[in-house]
Amino acid sequence: MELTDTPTEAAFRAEAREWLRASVPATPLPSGDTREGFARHVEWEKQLFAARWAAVSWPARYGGRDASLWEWLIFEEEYYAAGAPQRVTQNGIFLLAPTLFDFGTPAQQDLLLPRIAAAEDLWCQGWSEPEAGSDLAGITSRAVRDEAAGGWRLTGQKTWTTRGAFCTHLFGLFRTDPAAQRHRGLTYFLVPLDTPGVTVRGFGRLDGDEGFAEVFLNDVFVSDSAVLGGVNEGWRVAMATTGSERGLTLRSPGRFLSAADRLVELARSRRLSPRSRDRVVRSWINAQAYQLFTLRQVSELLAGRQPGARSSLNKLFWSELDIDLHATALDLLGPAAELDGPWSRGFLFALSGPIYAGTNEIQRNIVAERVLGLPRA
Amino acid sequence: MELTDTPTEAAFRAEAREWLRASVPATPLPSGDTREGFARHVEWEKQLFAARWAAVSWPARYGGRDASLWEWLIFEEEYYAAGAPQRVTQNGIFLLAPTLFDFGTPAQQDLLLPRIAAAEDLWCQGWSEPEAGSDLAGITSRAVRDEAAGGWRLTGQKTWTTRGAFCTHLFGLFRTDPAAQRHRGLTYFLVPLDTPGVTVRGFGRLDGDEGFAEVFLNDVFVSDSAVLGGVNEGWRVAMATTGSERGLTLRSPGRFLSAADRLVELARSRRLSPRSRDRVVRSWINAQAYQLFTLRQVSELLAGRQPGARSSLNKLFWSELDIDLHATALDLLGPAAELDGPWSRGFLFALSGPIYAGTNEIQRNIVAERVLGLPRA
Amino acid sequence: MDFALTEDQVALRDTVRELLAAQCPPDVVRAAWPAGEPAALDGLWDALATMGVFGAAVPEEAGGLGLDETDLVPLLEEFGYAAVPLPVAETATVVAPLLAAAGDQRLPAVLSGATRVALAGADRLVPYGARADLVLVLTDTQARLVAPEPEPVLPTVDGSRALTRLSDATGELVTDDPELVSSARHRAELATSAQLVGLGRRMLDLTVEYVGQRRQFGVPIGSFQAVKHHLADALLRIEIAAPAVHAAGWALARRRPSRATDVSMAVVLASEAAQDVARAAIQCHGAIGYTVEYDLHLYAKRTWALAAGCDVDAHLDRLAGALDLKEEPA
Amino acid sequence: MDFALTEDQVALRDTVRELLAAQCPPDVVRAAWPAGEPAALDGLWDALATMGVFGAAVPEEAGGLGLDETDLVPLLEEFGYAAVPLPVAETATVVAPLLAAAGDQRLPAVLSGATRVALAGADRLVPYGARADLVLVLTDTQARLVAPEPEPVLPTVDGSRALTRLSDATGELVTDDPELVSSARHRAELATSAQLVGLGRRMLDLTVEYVGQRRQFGVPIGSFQAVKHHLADALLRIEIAAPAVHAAGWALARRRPSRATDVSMAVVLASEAAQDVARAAIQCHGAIGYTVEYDLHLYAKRTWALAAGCDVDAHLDRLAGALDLKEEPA
Repeated sequence: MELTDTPTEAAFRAEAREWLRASVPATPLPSGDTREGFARHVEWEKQLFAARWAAVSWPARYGGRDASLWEWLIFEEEYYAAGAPQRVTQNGIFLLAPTLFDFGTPAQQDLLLPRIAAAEDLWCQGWSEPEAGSDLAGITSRAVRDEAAGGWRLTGQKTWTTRGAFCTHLFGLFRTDPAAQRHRGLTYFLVPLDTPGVTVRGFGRLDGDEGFAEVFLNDVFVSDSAVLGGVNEGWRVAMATTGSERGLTLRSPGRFLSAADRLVELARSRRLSPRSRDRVVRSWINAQAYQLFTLRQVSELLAGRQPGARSSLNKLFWSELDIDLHATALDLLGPAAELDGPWSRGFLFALSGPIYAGTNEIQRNIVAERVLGLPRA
Repeated sequence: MELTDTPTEAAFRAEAREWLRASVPATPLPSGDTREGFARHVEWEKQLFAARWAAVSWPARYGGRDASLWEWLIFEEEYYAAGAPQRVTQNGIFLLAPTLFDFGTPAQQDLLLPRIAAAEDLWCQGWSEPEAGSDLAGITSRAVRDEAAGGWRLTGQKTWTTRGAFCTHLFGLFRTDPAAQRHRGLTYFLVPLDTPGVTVRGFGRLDGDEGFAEVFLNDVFVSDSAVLGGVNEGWRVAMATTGSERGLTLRSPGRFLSAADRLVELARSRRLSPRSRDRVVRSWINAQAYQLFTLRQVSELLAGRQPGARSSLNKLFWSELDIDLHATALDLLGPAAELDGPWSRGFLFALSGPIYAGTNEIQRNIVAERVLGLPRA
Repeated sequence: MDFALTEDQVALRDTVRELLAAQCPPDVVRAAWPAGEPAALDGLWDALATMGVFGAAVPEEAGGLGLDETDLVPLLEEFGYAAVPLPVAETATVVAPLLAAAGDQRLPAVLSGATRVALAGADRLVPYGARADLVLVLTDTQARLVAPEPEPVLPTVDGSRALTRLSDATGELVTDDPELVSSARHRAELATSAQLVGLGRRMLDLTVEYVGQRRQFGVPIGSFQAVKHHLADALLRIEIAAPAVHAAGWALARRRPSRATDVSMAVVLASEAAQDVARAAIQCHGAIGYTVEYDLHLYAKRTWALAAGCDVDAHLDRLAGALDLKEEPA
Repeated sequence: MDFALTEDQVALRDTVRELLAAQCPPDVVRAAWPAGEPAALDGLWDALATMGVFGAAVPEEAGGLGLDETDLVPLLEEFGYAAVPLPVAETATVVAPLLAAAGDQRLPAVLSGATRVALAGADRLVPYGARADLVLVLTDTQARLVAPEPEPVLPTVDGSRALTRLSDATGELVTDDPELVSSARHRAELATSAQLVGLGRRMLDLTVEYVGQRRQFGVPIGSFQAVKHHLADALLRIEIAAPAVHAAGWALARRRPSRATDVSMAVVLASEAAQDVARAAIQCHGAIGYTVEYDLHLYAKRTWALAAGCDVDAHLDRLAGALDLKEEPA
């Protein structure tokens, strides 16, 4: 057991830290969930890509560094510690790409992965529909086979699409077998948003940014190469992506360690009531504990034990931790907590954590049924 | 609105306080959930009865004082503040008697109520069975009609019967119509425990007292007068009792106010960590809040609005409050919390609060469905 | 003993409730946000003035309704329930009674609604400061009326509050009678607590309605036990806080010796209850609760804004002092 | 970086687990209670001695297995899981390594199990004091071996601990090397934390098994969402605490500068996690969990007993100090 960097890891960390120190914009970029801020963030993504930091764990031929999971965690830790910008390519890199690696054809991989890493294609996800949120099996958007044209015609409505108004492509599930029940008969499609028949409407989130979109599809034609994984296999393919989203890949501890450090800094700048002091200590403890939990999980993963449903434990913990870190900071700020600022915005954003990617209620069901083995209802 | 005593109420309070001051045993009695302690508590109950304090809100002809609900609350407050003994007649006075008042024949009322108040008959409840806990409709103990003898023959097993090993009578539900589904076909019976065919076995509780019993009934004959309410009406009759148990009558704020006062006294005797100090303050606040909540509820009741399912809110709150008061005290005691004593025993006892009389999970269902109107599953 | 609302209290509350349902629907709250049309608020202000709400706790001989803090609490809950985006609670609970007690000549203009007074909070932040003619500032020992500084409007979580900050709180002395000032401060704390209870009720109502309709997995999501339990707990929090707030109002009206700690209890219970209800409401809504197009956020954000000013620590200290609890030296 | 158990660690843990499953079932824990037959414990003690567990963290040249705190943690979890009613964790983690480091001649008798040493806790309370030949007392600066005072056995929540109290803690000095004493104290804290994790796992296992069988309303109660969520949260608490405890063991083994705060983190997380799991376990069992005939109480009571000695406040203070957080003057 060794909880410090090996020499190789230390060298990797030093390189990342140095590059970030030199490259992270001195003034924070405007929010990537606004149109203007998004464009600035895309520039930053291109800078990351140019220095091969966009997707460190990917193969070099797609723009990565073939980094180990440890090195990936180290990069994330350094990235957030440096106060570097949010990753607006997140959906492509952390949600779509793992699915492409697992289910894509070589042609799809070679075409799409480099463009994702380079922030040339900007992907949003099309899971939720007005009547299908936590219950993805309720999807009604459909894809009808157009044999003559050699492809599919997509019709329906997707919603809660993060940054959908600024992206160039959408991945999502569509019903290809209308006779099949619930999660059967779905297919995973890749759709350029400039295809005729697509309309995107942005709308506002709780934190004030226009970061959600509705995507309307009206008889949108895509070719067979737009199918990821098999026809009618969409549920299985999507679940793999969902696993990535919920699991290790999306919520590395770096983000929370950095927030905890900023919280402690804020707390040091003032005299604390005993209650606030304890809250800060506990928030900080929980961020450390989440890192140790993740390190244990990565070790298990490297020993060949996939986290599987245990990744729902991550989701439960980091989403509550994120709210707690921000609520504690607001507590310290007192009356000033009402003012717009990084902590109040962060708090509002954190409230989405227990909701998206499967509500925490669903996650608790998953833990109980698939990890503890309790009977299904 | 008036949150202080009227002159009449003040006089009632003074009388109760004076009597309790003069009468409450200087040394606490041994636990009423042991055989020896039970006997001592029965003596105390007879003393209460002799001074007409056993059931203050009952009509004078049954040994009460025709006291108002306010006066009843005042008595309870003074009773617990005086450190008076636990009420081992609780099941008779607070659970069975309300049902007798509502469903009993005049003969049953005249026969049984005075004996309950006088602690001559000591009642235990026979709801739960090994396979019917929170789900009372799962009761399988049965009563078979014996037309010739003019009565019923009871067979089955009851369990978790508090103080069952020391009581003289049992009230409970038995299945009279084996063909009826779940909560239909049950009847409410009154059973003297010295009837041939009854066997009682005491067993131990978490808090170390032998206060539970299993009651086995083997072809036990009871006459028709043992039926309370109509044959096959037992569910409706029992639910009224359950309402009393969960509601106002069983958990008056007096008990928690007195525990909160003892907690504050304990806290004053030592230097507190800031965290412990806040915990004490919050526990104390919650006890006061529960009293105000109850006062509001009594006012509503006197205005003709029955609490109904809202009484589940009482159960949820006092049961958590009771645990919290005791856990806070243990926190103050530090290493000494491990030692047997009133706070550690009280803590163990309090843990049963969220379980008995319908688990808190069931209570939350009731609140959601019957108060908020959420759809049933 | 009697802890029921009187018929008069119920009647007045119901009248205010109906007025607010008509004149302060979510659209009017939205109108107070930066991109809105603030003119939509004037009708609401005038209607409340006409009804006499601003003088509710002003003696009849001074032109008010002659009610007390006990009577105010049900109205304050309604102001919270509607998230009224103007200093209505402040005027009725703090400003008008204080001006009346101090014999201030500006009282009639305040009662008629002609002069709109905002109440400065901690850190000299002034909710509705951008829409006020005057600002009342309460220090530990004085009450002063100060000219508002309507710009800049500060960017906030709750955009409907038109929040500004005073750089100069000198103004003009209204009173330095310590009794009047301390009463005004307690009433301000009461107003916040009662509004938070009302906000909690609003968020719960919205959520109960939504989870009864929204279907997932083939059933209304309100039929899931997890949702039921979140909302049962939310109701419990509100139902426990509400009587404590009302009792604090009664203690102020009767000038009970315990009134300061009664108010502190009300603040702690109501602010934490409303914040917990906000969490539960957003969680049970799912993604739609996280959008600004849906109404929930209006009430959740008002909850957070009011709670930010509550200083629970100070109230816990006050309570610990009253209970004579000693703390370890740090 | 590597946070996996080594093959050796897994093998040793599994051996201990099997031994305890056979030699320390609930009946043996019950035998340690006042009404039990304490002779039933001797076989367990001897078996652990024979396996070499007492010398696990003693250098090989001193007759031990030469392992360190990192290796001990998985074993300590097993001691907790089985609620071993003898000072096994204390001997392996604190007593034997300290005697070895101090070059004390009593070490061989301790390793062989011939001399049974208990470890005094706060307030001079001594768990297993009634069944020990000697008591190790750790002050801030010294370690002393003291004669036990086997009577009276104090009535306690957890009757299996044979708790006594020392009136005289003079005894004989083992060491006043501040480094050795401080390490011993940290190891004692580690032992408590790791046992609490194991106790949490045991209570959760018992509960998962029970709710899968117990039927109400026609279905296993484990199929209710409320029960699922209680137990999912319980698992999360344990899974979050466990790596922190193991990392604290590693920090002690490596003598990392952060070791004191790492141990404090472990204590806070493990003690609160185990107590929450106890609550959830009892609640999900319903009435049967509230009886002494069922096994759950054995583990819940041990949890409360260990947690009572944890002094979470002191650990939060230690952490606040390390984070350089200032407190308001009271």
